[in-house]
Amino acid sequence: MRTITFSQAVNEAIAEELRRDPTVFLWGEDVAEAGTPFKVLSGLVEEFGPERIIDTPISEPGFVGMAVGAALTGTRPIVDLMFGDFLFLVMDQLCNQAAKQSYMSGGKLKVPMVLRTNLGATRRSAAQHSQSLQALVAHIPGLKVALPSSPREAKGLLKSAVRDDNPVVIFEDKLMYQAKGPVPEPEEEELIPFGQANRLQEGEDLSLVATSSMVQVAEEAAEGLRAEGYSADVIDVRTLVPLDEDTILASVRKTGRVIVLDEGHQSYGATAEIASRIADKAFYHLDAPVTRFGAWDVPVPFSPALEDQTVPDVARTVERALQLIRGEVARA
Amino acid sequence: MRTITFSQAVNEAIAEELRRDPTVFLWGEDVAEAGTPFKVLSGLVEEFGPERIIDTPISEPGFVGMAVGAALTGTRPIVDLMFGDFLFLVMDQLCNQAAKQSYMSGGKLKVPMVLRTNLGATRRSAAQHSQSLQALVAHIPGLKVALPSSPREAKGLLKSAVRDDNPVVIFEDKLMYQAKGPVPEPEEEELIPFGQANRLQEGEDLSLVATSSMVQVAEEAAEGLRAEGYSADVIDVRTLVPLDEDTILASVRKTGRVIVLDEGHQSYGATAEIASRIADKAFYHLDAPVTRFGAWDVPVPFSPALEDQTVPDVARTVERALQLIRGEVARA
Amino acid sequence: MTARKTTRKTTKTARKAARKTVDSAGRTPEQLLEAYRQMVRIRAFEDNANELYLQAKMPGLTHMSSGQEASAVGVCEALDERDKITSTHRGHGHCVARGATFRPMFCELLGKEEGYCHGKGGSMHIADQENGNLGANAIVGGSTGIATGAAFSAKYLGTGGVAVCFLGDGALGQGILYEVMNMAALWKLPVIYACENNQYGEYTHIDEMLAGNMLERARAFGIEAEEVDGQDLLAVMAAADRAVARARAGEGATFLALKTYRYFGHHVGDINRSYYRTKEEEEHWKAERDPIPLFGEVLLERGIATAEELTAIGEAISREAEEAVEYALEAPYPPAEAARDHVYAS
Amino acid sequence: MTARKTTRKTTKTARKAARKTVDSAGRTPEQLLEAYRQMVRIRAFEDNANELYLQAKMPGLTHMSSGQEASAVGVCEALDERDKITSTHRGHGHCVARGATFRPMFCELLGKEEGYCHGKGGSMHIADQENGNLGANAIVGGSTGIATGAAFSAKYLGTGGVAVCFLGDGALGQGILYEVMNMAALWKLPVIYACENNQYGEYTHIDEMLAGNMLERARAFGIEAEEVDGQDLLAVMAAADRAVARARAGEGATFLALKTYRYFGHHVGDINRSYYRTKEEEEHWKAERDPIPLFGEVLLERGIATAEELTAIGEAISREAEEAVEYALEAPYPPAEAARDHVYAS
Ligand SMILES: Cc1ncc(C[n+]2csc(CCOP(=O)(O)OP(=O)(O)O)c2C)c(N)n1
Ligand SMILES: Cc1ncc(C[n+]2csc(CCOP(=O)(O)OP(=O)(O)O)c2C)c(N)n1
Ligand SMILES: [Mg+2]
Ligand SMILES: [Mg+2]
Repeated sequence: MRTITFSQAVNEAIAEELRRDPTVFLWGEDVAEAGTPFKVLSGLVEEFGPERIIDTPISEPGFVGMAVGAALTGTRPIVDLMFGDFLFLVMDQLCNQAAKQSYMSGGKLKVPMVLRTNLGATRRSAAQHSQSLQALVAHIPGLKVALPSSPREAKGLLKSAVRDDNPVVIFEDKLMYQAKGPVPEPEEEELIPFGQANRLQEGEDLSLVATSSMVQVAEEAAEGLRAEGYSADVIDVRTLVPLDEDTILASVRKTGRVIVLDEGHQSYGATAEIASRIADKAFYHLDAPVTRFGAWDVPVPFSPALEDQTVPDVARTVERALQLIRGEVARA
Repeated sequence: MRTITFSQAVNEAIAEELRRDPTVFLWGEDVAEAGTPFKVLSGLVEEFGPERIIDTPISEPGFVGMAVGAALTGTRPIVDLMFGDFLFLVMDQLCNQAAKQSYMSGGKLKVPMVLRTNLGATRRSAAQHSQSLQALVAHIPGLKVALPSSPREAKGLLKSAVRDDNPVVIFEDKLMYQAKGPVPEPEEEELIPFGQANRLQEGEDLSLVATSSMVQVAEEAAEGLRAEGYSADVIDVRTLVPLDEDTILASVRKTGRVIVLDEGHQSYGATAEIASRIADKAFYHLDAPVTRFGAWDVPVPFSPALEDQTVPDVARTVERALQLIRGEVARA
Repeated sequence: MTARKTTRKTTKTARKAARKTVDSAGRTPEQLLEAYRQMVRIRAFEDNANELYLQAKMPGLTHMSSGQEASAVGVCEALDERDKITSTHRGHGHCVARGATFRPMFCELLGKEEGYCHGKGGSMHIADQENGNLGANAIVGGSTGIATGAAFSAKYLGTGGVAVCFLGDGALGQGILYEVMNMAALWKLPVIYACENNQYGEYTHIDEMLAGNMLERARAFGIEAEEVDGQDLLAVMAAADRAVARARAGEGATFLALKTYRYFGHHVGDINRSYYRTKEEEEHWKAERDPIPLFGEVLLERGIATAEELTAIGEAISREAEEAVEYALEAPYPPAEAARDHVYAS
Repeated sequence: MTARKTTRKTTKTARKAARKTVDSAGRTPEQLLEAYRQMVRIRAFEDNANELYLQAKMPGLTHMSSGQEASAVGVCEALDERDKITSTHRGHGHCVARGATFRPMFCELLGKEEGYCHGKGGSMHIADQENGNLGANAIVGGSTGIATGAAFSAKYLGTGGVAVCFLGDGALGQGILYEVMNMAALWKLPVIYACENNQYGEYTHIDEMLAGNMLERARAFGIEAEEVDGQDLLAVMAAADRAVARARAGEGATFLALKTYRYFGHHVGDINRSYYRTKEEEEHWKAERDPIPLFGEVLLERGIATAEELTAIGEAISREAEEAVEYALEAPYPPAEAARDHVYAS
C-alpha cells in the first residue's frame, strides 16, 4: 500500500465520491481556491469547478440548514465546518432539523448529508478553536458520528459517510492532517463500514478502547506496556454512532480490565457512555474498575505551559494501566 | 409549610430576587403580559414593569448573547428560553461565550446569568418540543446545570442560580408546572446550594439516583419495592454540575446496587456519567451491574400510542430493581 | 366556516377591494373555482381540527390558519409538481393548498398509523413528500434553510423547480433567515420567501418585535420584495406568479410580505386574547377582510359560479371533512414497536 | 512601521485626501498627537508580533491589524471610561487603542502569567477589563451579542456608557448580527457597530460573500448607518463622535462602515496571497492609503508636530515595543496547576 497523508486521504475520498456521483457537492468557507485553511481540499475546485466546490459566506447555521434542504431534495451535500467548535452554531439545523427529518416524517424523508469537521487541542488555538465535541452530536438520535484515526480510516469512513442516507458528522483530528499512513490504491476502493470497531493490537492483560486522536495514544501506551511485559488489546471505536458494543465487550470480557480514551471533556463525554456500557454488560468479567481518560473539564487554555496536560497522554495511560493490571487501584 | 405549585414557586423565586437586587432583570419571548405560554411568569410585569420583565423578538441566539454582554457589565440577567429544544439555537452563545469568559480572561470576567428552560416529553409535543438536553450543557466546563424535582427545589435552586456568579442553566420539568408541594414561607428564605444531592428516602437494598422528572419515578418505584419487602435509597441529584459524587457513592457503597434515571436520551446522556463514576469509584462495593434508564434513543414521537414508552417509567424501574436485588441479571 | 359566510353580503369596501385586484394570469374559470375550493377546504379542515381539540379528542396543541387561506392557496396555485414548499407550525393550510387530502392529514393530527408521517410528526411536523411539501416545522425560522437548500438543489440538478418558504412575521427575528437570503441572492436561487404577516408572534404585536422595515430588509440583502394584500387571493396569485416566473427565469429570489390575520388564538388553547389584541380588531378582519367571501364575490361577479354553487361547494367540503374526521377517529394507532423505526433511513 | 514612513513623501492624491477630511470635534493638539501615537503603537505592536511568529517564538497563530489603525484609534478616541468595546480575532489594535499596554499584551500572546488573561486567552481572547475591553473573540460575529448586551446594561444601569462592537465585514454573514441590531433599534440601545470593512474574509473577497448593501442592511433594521474612509483618522473620529453623541443622547444605535485594508495575510501564516488579491492592490493601499503617514501629514500641515518629532515618536515607541517583547520573552509561564483555576468565578 502507498503512504499518503491524512489530508490527502480526505481529499481523495471526496474527489472519488464527486467523480462517482454527480449529486455530491461540497460547500463551506474558503473551500474552493483556498482549499480550506488546512489546505485539505486543495485542487478540488480545479477539477470539479465552482459549481460543485462552493465557497459560502461566514454563515454556518445558514449553509448547514441549506444542506439539509438540498439533501432532502435529491443532492448529497458534504459540508465543511472549518472548526469543530463551530458545531455550537449549527446545532439547531443539525439536531432539530437534519437528525429528525427521517423520524418525524415516518421514514418518508431522508437527509443524506455529511458534515466534515475536526477536533483536537494542543495547537495553541485556545478555547474556541480546540474543542472535541463528538459527545454532543452522539447524544442526538438520527445522527451518525464517525472519528477516523488514520489516513486509511479517514478515507474509508468518509466514503461510507457520503454514501450513507443519513446525516453523518465526521470529526477529523486537525493534528493528524500531515500524518502519513498506508492507504489502498484508488483502484482498490475501500469503504469502511460504520458500526464496526477495529482491533489494532491483540493482547491479554488490558483493553485500550479509544477514539480518533486517542487511538495513537492507546497504541503507544500498548507499546509501553509491552516493555513492562504486558500486552493489550487496542480498539479503535471508529464510530460512536452506531457503536460497536460487541467488539468492545468481547475484548473486555477477555482482558477483564479496560481504559477508555477520548479527547472530549471527560465529564458527560464519550468515555462515559462506553465505560458505563462496559461496566453494565461486562460486569461479571471485570477484574478492575473501568477507567476513563477524557480531556480535563476545563476550557482549553492557550498557554503552552497549560494546554498539553489537559489532554490524555501516553505516560498517564501506561501508569494507570499498570495499576489496573497489578491490582494497585485503591479501594474506596 | 404551605403548599404551592411548581409554577408559583418559580414565580416567587424570581419575584424575590428581583425585589432584592435591582441589577436582576428577565427577558425572553412573551414573558411580560403573556407571562410565558406556561403562565409561569404571570404578574411579574405588573409588579416590576416592562423595564425589568422584557419581551424580546423571536431571536434566541441574539438575546442569549446579549445576556452574556449584560452579565459581563454589571447586571444579572435571567433568560427565559421557552422550550429546552431551543437550546440548540443558543449553544454558541452559551457554550463558546458564556461558559468560557471566566476562564479565557484568567478570572477577570464573570457571567452571572441564569438560563431558565425546560425538559420533558409525554406532552404530545413531538420531536422539537419535548427534548431533555441537560447532558449537552453538562458536558461544557464553565456552565452549571440544575434540575429541580419539586416546587421547593424549583424555588431554592433558582434563587441560588440567580446569586451564582456563573452561567447557570436550569431545567424545569414542563409536566410539573401544576404539581403542588410544600415550600417554605417567603419569610423563611431558602437557598438550596449547588452540588449537594438530596436523599429523599433511605433504604438498604438498592439506590435509585435520579434527576428532575425521574425523581418522581424513583420515589414511586421505591414504594413499589416496599410492597415487595425491599427498601431503597432515593437520591435527587439536583445539580449535574457540580455533581455531588460523594452522596451518590456513599449510597451505592451501602446498598451495592443502583439504577440511575434521567429523562434525556440514554446514549451519551447524563446517566452515562453518573453510572460510569459509580462503576469506577464504587467498583468494589457493587453487587450487581449499574443500570441506567434514560429515554430511548429516538426523536420523541408525536403519537400517544408511541410516546410514553420512550421515557423511563415506574413499572420497568421496579422490575429491574427486583432483578438486581434478587440477582436475576443475566451474566453475559 | 364556510358556504354560508361565502354568500353573506360583504361590505362595500371589501367588495370594491376585491374588484380592484390584479387579474390572475390567464387562469381558467375552473382553476379559479378550484382555488376557491382550496380555501374552503382549509377553513373546513381548521374548523374540524379546532372542534377535535375542544372535544379533547386531539393530542397536544395545534395552530389554526383560519383567515390566512388566501396566502397559502394563492402561492401554491402558482406552483407545479417540480416545486417544493416548506411550512411552519401553522401549516395545515399550506399542506392542503399543496394538494394533501383530509384523511391522512386528520390521521396525522390524531397520531394514527395512516397519517402522512405515520403519526410520528403530528400537526407541527406534517409533511407530504409526494406533493412536494417538505414539512411543517416547530422551530420558528427553522425551515428557511431547508427551503433555500431545496432551491439550491433545484438549480444544481436543473429541475426547473422553485422552492417556497412559508414563514411568519415572527420568523423575521431569526438570524438564519438573513444568512440564507444572502446566499439566495448571491447565487440567484429560485426561492420565494412567502411571509405571512399576520401581525403577531404568539401574544406580541409585530411592532414590538420588528424594527425598521420588512421589505427593506429583504431588499438590502439583494432580494426582490413586494407587499401584497394577503386576503386578496387574486393579488397573492399574481404576485406569486411574478415571483415564480422570476425564479424560473434564473433571476433569483423574491420576498412576499403577505399581510393577513389569524382568526383564532396563537394555538387552540389561546382563548382569552384581549390583553394583546381587541375583539374589534378581530371582528373587523373577519367581517371585512375574509378571503373566502371576498373571492366568492369575484366569482359571482364574473359569473364563474352562482351563489348556490358556492354554497354547494361549502357543503360538500364540510361533509368531506367530517367524514375524514370520523375515519381518522376510528383509524388504528401505529403499533408500539413502530417507535423504534425510522430513526435512520436505510 | 513607523516614523520613517511618516516622514516619507506621500503622493499628491493622498495628501489632498488628508487635507479634505472633516475636522475633529474640538480636540486639542495634544489629543491629536496622542491619537497619532496610538496608531504608531498598534503598528509597532503588530510588527513585533509578526516578528515573534516568524522567529517561531509565538505559540499558535495570530491576525495582524496593520493598515487598520485608524478605525481602531478613531473610534476609541471618541470613548471615555464609562464605555466598553468588544473586539475580534483581529483585535490587537482595538486593545491598544482602548488603552492597553505592551507588556501584558505581549505576555498574553506568549502565554505568560503576566498576560492580561494570565496566558489563558492568547491573541484571540485578549481582554482588558480595566480599560473596558470585554475581549477579542474567535467566533466571527461572536461578540455582537455581547456588545449589544453591554449597551443594554449601560442603559439599564444608567451609566451613560456606550458600547462599541468592532466587527469585520465577514461578520455580516452571521445571522446573530441582525438579531441584535433589531433589538438595539427596538430598544434604542447605545451601541455602535464599527464594521472594519477590509474587503476580505480570510481568502474570499466581500463581493462573493455579501449580497445587497451593507449600509442598507443596517438601515433596514432601523439603525443609523454611515460610510467612512477608514484610513482617514479624522473622518473616523468625527463619525465616531457623532455616533457616540447619538448613543449618549438616547437616540440609539449606529452602524459605521469603515473601509480599510489589512496589510498582512489573514493570519501570520498566510504568505502566498496572490490567488485572492494582487500585489498591486496591496501596494496601492500601503503606498497611498496608509493611515499613519496620512495623518502625519495633517499634523505637519497644522503645525502640530515637526517631521523630527514624528520620527522621534516612532523611535520611542519602537524601543518601548522591543523592550516589552524582551520582557515578555523572559517572563514566567503560569504554573501548570493554574489550568484548573477560573473555570468558575467564585
Ligand atoms: C425558535 C423558536 N422560538 C420560539 C418558538 C415558540 N413559538 C412558536 S410559534 C411562535 C410565534 C411565531 O410567530 P410568527 O412567525 O409570526 O407565526 P404565526 O404564529 O403568527 O403564524 C413562537 C414564538 C418556536 N417554536 N421556535
Ligand atoms: C463562526 C466562525 N466561522 C468561521 C471562522 C473562521 N474565520 C476566522 S476569521 C474569518 C474571516 C473573518 O472575516 P472578517 O469578519 O471580515 O474579519 P477580518 O479577518 O477581515 O478582519 C473566518 C472565516 C470563525 N472564527 N468563526
Ligand atoms: Mg405572525
Ligand atoms: Mg474582513
